[in-house]
Amino acid sequence: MFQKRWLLITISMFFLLCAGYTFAQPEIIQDSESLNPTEQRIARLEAQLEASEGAADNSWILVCSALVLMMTGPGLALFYGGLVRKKNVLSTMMQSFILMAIVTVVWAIVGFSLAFASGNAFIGGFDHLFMNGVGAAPDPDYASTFPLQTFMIFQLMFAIITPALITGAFAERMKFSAMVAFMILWVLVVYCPLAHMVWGKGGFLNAFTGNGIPALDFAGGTVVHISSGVSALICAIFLGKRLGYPKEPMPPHSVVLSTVGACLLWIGWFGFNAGSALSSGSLATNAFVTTHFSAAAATLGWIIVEWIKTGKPSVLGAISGSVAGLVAVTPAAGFVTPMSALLIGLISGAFCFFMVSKVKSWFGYDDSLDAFGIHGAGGTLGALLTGIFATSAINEVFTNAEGTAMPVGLVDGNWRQFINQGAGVLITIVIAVVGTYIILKIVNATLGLRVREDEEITGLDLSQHGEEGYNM
Amino acid sequence: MFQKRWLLITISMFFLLCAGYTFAQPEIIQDSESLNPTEQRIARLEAQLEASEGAADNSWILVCSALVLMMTGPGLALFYGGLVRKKNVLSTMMQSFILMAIVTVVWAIVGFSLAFASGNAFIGGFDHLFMNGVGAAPDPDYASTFPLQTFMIFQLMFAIITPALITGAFAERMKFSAMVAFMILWVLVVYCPLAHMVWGKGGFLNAFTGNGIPALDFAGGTVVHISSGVSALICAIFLGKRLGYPKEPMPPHSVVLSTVGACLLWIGWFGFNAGSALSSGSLATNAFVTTHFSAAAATLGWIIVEWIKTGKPSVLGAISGSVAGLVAVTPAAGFVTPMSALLIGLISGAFCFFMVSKVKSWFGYDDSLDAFGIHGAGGTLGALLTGIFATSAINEVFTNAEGTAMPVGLVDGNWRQFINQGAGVLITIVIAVVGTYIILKIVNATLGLRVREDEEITGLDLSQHGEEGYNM
Amino acid sequence: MFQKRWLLITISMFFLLCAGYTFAQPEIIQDSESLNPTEQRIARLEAQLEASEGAADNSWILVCSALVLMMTGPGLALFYGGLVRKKNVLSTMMQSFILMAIVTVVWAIVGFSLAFASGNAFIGGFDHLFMNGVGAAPDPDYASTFPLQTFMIFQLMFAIITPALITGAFAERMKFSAMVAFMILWVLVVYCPLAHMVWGKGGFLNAFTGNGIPALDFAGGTVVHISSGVSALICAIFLGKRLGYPKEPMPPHSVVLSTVGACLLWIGWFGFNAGSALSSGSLATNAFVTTHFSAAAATLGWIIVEWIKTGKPSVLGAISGSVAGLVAVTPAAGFVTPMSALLIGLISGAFCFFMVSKVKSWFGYDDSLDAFGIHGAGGTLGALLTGIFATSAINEVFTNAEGTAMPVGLVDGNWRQFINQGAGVLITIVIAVVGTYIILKIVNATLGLRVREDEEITGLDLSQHGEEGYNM
Amino acid sequence: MKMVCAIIRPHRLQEVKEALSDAGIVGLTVTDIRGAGRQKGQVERYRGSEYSIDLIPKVKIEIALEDDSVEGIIQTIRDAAHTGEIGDGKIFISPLEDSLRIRTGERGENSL
Amino acid sequence: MKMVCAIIRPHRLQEVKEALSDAGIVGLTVTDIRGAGRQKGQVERYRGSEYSIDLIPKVKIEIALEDDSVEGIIQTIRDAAHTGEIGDGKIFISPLEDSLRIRTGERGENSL
Amino acid sequence: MKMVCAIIRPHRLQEVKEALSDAGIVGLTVTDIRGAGRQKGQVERYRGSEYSIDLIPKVKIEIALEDDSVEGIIQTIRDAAHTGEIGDGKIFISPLEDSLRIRTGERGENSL
Ligand SMILES: Nc1ncnc2c1ncn2[C@@H]1O[C@H](COP(=O)(O)OP(=O)(O)O)[C@@H](O)[C@H]1O
Ligand SMILES: Nc1ncnc2c1ncn2[C@@H]1O[C@H](COP(=O)(O)OP(=O)(O)O)[C@@H](O)[C@H]1O
Ligand SMILES: Nc1ncnc2c1ncn2[C@@H]1O[C@H](COP(=O)(O)OP(=O)(O)O)[C@@H](O)[C@H]1O
Repeated sequence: MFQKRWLLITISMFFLLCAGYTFAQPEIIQDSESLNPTEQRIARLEAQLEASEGAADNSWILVCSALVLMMTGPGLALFYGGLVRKKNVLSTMMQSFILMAIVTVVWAIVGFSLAFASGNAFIGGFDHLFMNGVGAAPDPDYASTFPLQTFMIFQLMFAIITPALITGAFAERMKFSAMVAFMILWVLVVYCPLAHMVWGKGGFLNAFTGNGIPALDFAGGTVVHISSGVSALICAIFLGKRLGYPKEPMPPHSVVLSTVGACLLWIGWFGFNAGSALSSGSLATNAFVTTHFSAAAATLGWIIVEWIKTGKPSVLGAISGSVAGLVAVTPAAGFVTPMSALLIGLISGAFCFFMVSKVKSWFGYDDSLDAFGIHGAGGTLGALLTGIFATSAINEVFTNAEGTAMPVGLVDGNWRQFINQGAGVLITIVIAVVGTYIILKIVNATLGLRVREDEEITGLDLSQHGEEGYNM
Repeated sequence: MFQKRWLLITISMFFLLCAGYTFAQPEIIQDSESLNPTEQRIARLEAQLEASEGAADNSWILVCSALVLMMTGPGLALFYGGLVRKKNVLSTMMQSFILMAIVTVVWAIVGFSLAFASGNAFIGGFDHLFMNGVGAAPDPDYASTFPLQTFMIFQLMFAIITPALITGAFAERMKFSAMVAFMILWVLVVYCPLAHMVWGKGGFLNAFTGNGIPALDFAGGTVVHISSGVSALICAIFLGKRLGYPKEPMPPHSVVLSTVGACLLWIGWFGFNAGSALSSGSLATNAFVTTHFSAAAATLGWIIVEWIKTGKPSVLGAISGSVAGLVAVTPAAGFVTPMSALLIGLISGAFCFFMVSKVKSWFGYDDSLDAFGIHGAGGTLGALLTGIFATSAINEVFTNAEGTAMPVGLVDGNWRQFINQGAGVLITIVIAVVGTYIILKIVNATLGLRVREDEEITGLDLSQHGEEGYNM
Repeated sequence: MFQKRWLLITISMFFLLCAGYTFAQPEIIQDSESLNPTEQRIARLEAQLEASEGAADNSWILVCSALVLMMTGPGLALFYGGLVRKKNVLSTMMQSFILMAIVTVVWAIVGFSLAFASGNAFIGGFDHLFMNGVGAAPDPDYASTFPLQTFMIFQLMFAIITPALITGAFAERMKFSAMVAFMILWVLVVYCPLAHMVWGKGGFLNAFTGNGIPALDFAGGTVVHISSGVSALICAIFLGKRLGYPKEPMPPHSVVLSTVGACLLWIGWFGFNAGSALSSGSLATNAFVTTHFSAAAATLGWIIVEWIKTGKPSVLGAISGSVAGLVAVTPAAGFVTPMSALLIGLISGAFCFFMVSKVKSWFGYDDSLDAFGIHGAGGTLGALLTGIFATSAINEVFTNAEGTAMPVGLVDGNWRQFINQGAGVLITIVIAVVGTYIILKIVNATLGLRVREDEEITGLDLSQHGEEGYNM
Repeated sequence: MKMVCAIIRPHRLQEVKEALSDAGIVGLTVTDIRGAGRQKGQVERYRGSEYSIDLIPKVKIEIALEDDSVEGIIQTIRDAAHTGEIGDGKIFISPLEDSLRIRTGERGENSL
Repeated sequence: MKMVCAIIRPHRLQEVKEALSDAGIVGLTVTDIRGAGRQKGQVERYRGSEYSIDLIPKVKIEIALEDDSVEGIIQTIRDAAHTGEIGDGKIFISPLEDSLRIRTGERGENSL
Repeated sequence: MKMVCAIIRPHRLQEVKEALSDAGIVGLTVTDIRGAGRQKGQVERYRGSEYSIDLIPKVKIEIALEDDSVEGIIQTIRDAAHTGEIGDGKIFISPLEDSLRIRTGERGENSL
């Protein structure tokens, strides 16, 4: 059985883990207190102050980490779980849940190092393998007020939700074992390099410390949403349609669950975007507010178009719209004003409605839960709009030699940034398409991607996990 | 169609929004760092310290904002959604969800300005239209340690949940389009003036900066609960009973969902009440503890009376009791001791049981989900009990010329406060009743408030939104 | 009726409460500001800095308190509620919910005092009866940077979830009235003494301020998990099997609900473990990270063994594994490295699978929802592994006269700690077994523990609460 | 004996039950079913794509009766279930050979 | 052939199924229904207001049988479903003209 | 008139419905049921303990017909529901004495 083979792989990975265990050097947390003389109280004050600032920032980022994890479980698990048919609800929720476990282990062993250790412009190095050197000391390249360990766990939550978003595309038909294998490879081959390029020291697209193309991506529009959305599309096409699609109706088995999921995504997104300020000051507030405004406007954007087109505003439309707005504002949150965020939201809501209700049926691919239509399309739109609306009034991204703020986006008069954003999007798409395609090929050749026809008819809950969602 | 007309209104509102966009001046966030000389390290320290204090408070209020939003979605959406019949679950959840979107846009354009910009004793002004002047700088009239923008978003979450509470009264029978129109008007005509009077600079009932009647309302007993509860009653009476009520049984379709909702309301209420301390110090702790204690005691209060009266303590009773206790402690949270909160809770639990199980059937109105019986009645009770239990030992609200604390509530020996609280309650009730009645008249004359009989029988999910909650 | 009798008891408890109300002296919160001279700005700075540090820590612990409450409701309510049959879903959720209310009142009146007021090595005193002396001032024995009131509410949330965990053992067959009585006694007789011994000033097992056996328990492995798990086992045996068990299949009525519950437990556990650092610095980060890593690895641990043994990895297995990992890392979180946490998780996941799927059926007791198999077994494993993996590199628990760090766990070379951990476990087990047995005897003799046979067949929802979970 | 089986609109169930109860019928059985017929189904929409449900929720009431009561009961059901709109439903009458009350073991008409 | 249709208490289903299986019955069909009869419904309470459910959950078992087996099976069901309390349910026997196994196309008694 | 009652696999419902519709059948009734028969049930596992579900979800279709159409419709259902695997289900034919359309009061074959 192929499953056995995969089990062997996993097990050996754990032996590797144990091996790495000995290798990893725990960081020593020190609280040295030794300076005393009367006037030098100041020095101590300064040190303490730094610690105190650190305390506020540290707790803020930890809270945000919890919020971002909540986006995957239960947020996305509910959002996606409600959208599938009853017979597949558990398997769909499981795909989110198991990623919370798998990506964590991969990240601890090698993923974080590949993404954030020093390396070249395209990928990190091996300095942080097995959490080596990831302790209480801050890494000023990322954040100087709190432990690198805090940064690591915050970033891990992003690495969890990104592949989880993809699962919407192949819901209701992919083998569990194949999904596991695909996701481990995808995180290593697509996500880690992309995260390094956009956020890592010296990354090719990093606008702050890189020296390639300075694309702006505040909280992961490219890394998280475009990459997952585009990969989702490739998966949907590669796996083919669900049996019966599009002839047979496949309505969500519980829009109630999906609505709860959407609310939790909205709440969790505050951690995602406002946490990406990496401090708890006014930039965090701006990101928080833009996030909320965009979600709200996008909800209305979708609903209004739908109401005009179909005569009825649907609940599924409202919640889909809110997610579209959250996606679109992600790259922009810390660069644009709240009023710009309202426009970004409004546009993205209407645009994603169009992608999901028209474009999908034109092309005829079966992106079961619209991972591409919302995350891929919304993310791309958002990345481009960031190039338009980003302003130095909110974030002085670019400064000249004298330290004066330079224009950022098109509204500031910098039309170049729009081009840069486009370049960032393109590079992301290319990496995601190529990476995903290769991985799919490999997994298909070894484990096989798709369940048998009878298994699909029975539902993945019973065929993959031997359980049912409801015994009522 | 009336719907079309409304769509037009919405769309024109968005053009307005775009117009306002040009008008709005984004605040510039500045981090000027220029002082250096040896001894003047102190000056820098002082500045940094302020920032650091601000960081802790800012992150705390952001977290609380997220918690308060969580009260509406998924909290209230689940609480109310579980209480209706299966055929109306989505429409009920949608009423909460869409308010997250609509109120946000209204607030950004004009609502916040009407409530919190400088104005007269009864309503704010237009200084903050389109988020103008709402940026990283604090407004010391509201909070000096964090951005006005943070205050704005925190207050927005209150403006969202308040109308959402009303939806419980007209659940299962109101047109979606009418609800949207009603709510926009209600926020502008009832909520914003009330918020200004109680919390705004120079507001008529503001005990801190106003010079009318100093009513105490820590976190919104009058503004949020009495106003929504009383308006709910007017709606219930105006719309009339649901078809079949009270002959036909209309049991909650899922007390499971409602229980989850009640738990999330409880958790979110920590943000609501403790966040209203507007700092993360010991006053926040006191509000957190009183909130929890009151919820707990009210749960028992309701259950015990129910157990004695009916022989069985119900789960719906327990969760309704907890909400009653949370409502009642809202105006009191930062003014009373934890032990007083236990009493407030106990009393409110028993009292609301009585309101919901006896008074409602005496009068025969159909307040579908008891928005009045719990929020109106519990809020009024809480406002009055605040006048009794508020103490300077917890919050030195009133000080004399020398800065010594003066007695606050009846337990401190200030019987006047009880009268002031009563006056605050009365004014709130009058505004809510009159405002709501006029709005209902207008909306009924234009869009019509109630769905057709056959639509009501089919359920609002299908008739208003073309969807069903469950496809199992 | 016995129920009446119990009602009387409750009511008299509330009169007691009112009596205590007069007795309790509210703490006065003071903000004295009087020092001014030029150079003495430093003194003020120092004071403010302390306050500022306090603000960050205070808000962090409040957030963690909310997270820990969320573990019980809706977390555990959903996790357990989904695992029972449909006819018992409400009664099971109610057992968690009502404990949020009951334990709070007990804690306010006497519980906190018994656990944390000064007393002897085995139990606290009566100094904090009725919240006396629990105000804005910190108690440096517990935490010097935030109010004792904050510490009290954080600890209360632990006192709520611990008995709630037990309910999994007697689900689907215990009388509601008996459960209430049992739990009040259990908190007073088992929980408070244990909490005092492990965390209270001078407690027998307190490694920091005690002078008995220095057992390490970072966030409650013994106090919370072993005590509840072992008590659960005694309950399961004492009450006997459910009708039909094990012949009749009793599958979870909704693994969907349980999965949501497990996710919320995972999120909430960050508050549980990272909050137990009692500050928002790097130790909190370490506890946060170890918690997450262990949950992830345990999920995989359980799943992999299950996959090999049964051919299918189940969703229920995955979520059970995650909880097992969270339990096991609880005593260890602030003492071990993240890589050690991965190992702890991996081992505990596999171990608890074995306990639940094999050991339970060998012995044949009916621990309905595996409270013992996961919390008792996982907690014991975790306490022992803490003795192995605890290291001074993470937490300098033991220092010699010169203040140099001494070895902590076996990996540091201190094999003694392993013995101490074992002793701590044993003492906890003895107290839990004896206390629980006596309480069960008493409650059985007075109220009767178990519902009538026909009530059990009908389901507890209807027979105990007169309601049904779903009316679809 | 006969088995009378009526397919009706769900929201008429309460009325039909009351009418039957007034007509002296104590025992009956209710099943939730879905029916296809002339009545057109609801249109549902999910994310902009539309589909129609061709099976409409109905309720089936089954009543075992002595032969004589059949015509009267049919009329009772008809009156209570009738709205005049397409989709009101059907009543089917089929033969019943025997019947038994599990509690007492009575057979035939006595057992109804 | 006959169609035997038993309305029983839901919690007796397991026992009835086992008894039938012992009696050699392999095929049957189970439907969740609600029944009205002499048995009084549960009282439910929501926020203090009370109402009674007059339709009680029951389970319907349908078994197609050769004529000869009918009496035996009726007895088997009765024994397994009997509690002696009101609400035990009924067994109805009606004629069955023909039967067909979809898989093989067999007709009549062979197809059962 | 006859009542044709088919027990089929749930996932064949769509096809059977379409086939019937092509064959000119407008009215029918669908019930979700569970069946026992030769087909072995799924094995489910919860936390290591295993049990098999002996009742398998099926769908029951009931169609009232004039006598002449019966054979044709049976064939139509068979073709659409057939997979050849154990568990395909059964078709039962029983007599129907009369029928009534609630909306119009029509009786007999006109009412179908
Ligand atoms: N031939 C039939 N056999 C079984 N059930 C039928 C038949 N025709 C109609 N029904 C049932 O009766 C219901 C109502 O029939 P329909 O044709 O929609 O309305 P009308 O009562 O006006 O004829 C259908 O939904 C279906 O459940
Ligand atoms: N005349 C009838 N026709 C159809 N079903 C019936 C009839 N009478 C009773 N039933 C069914 O049998 C069940 C049990 O009947 P009930 O009168 O409550 O108890 P008993 O079997 O002891 O007489 C009812 O709930 C109903 O489902
Ligand atoms: N004697 C019977 N009476 C009523 N229903 C039956 C009978 N035998 C079988 N069934 C129904 O037919 C379904 C299929 O029967 P089964 O024996 O599993 O397969 P097959 O049709 O291939 O023989 C069963 O699940 C059950 O619902």
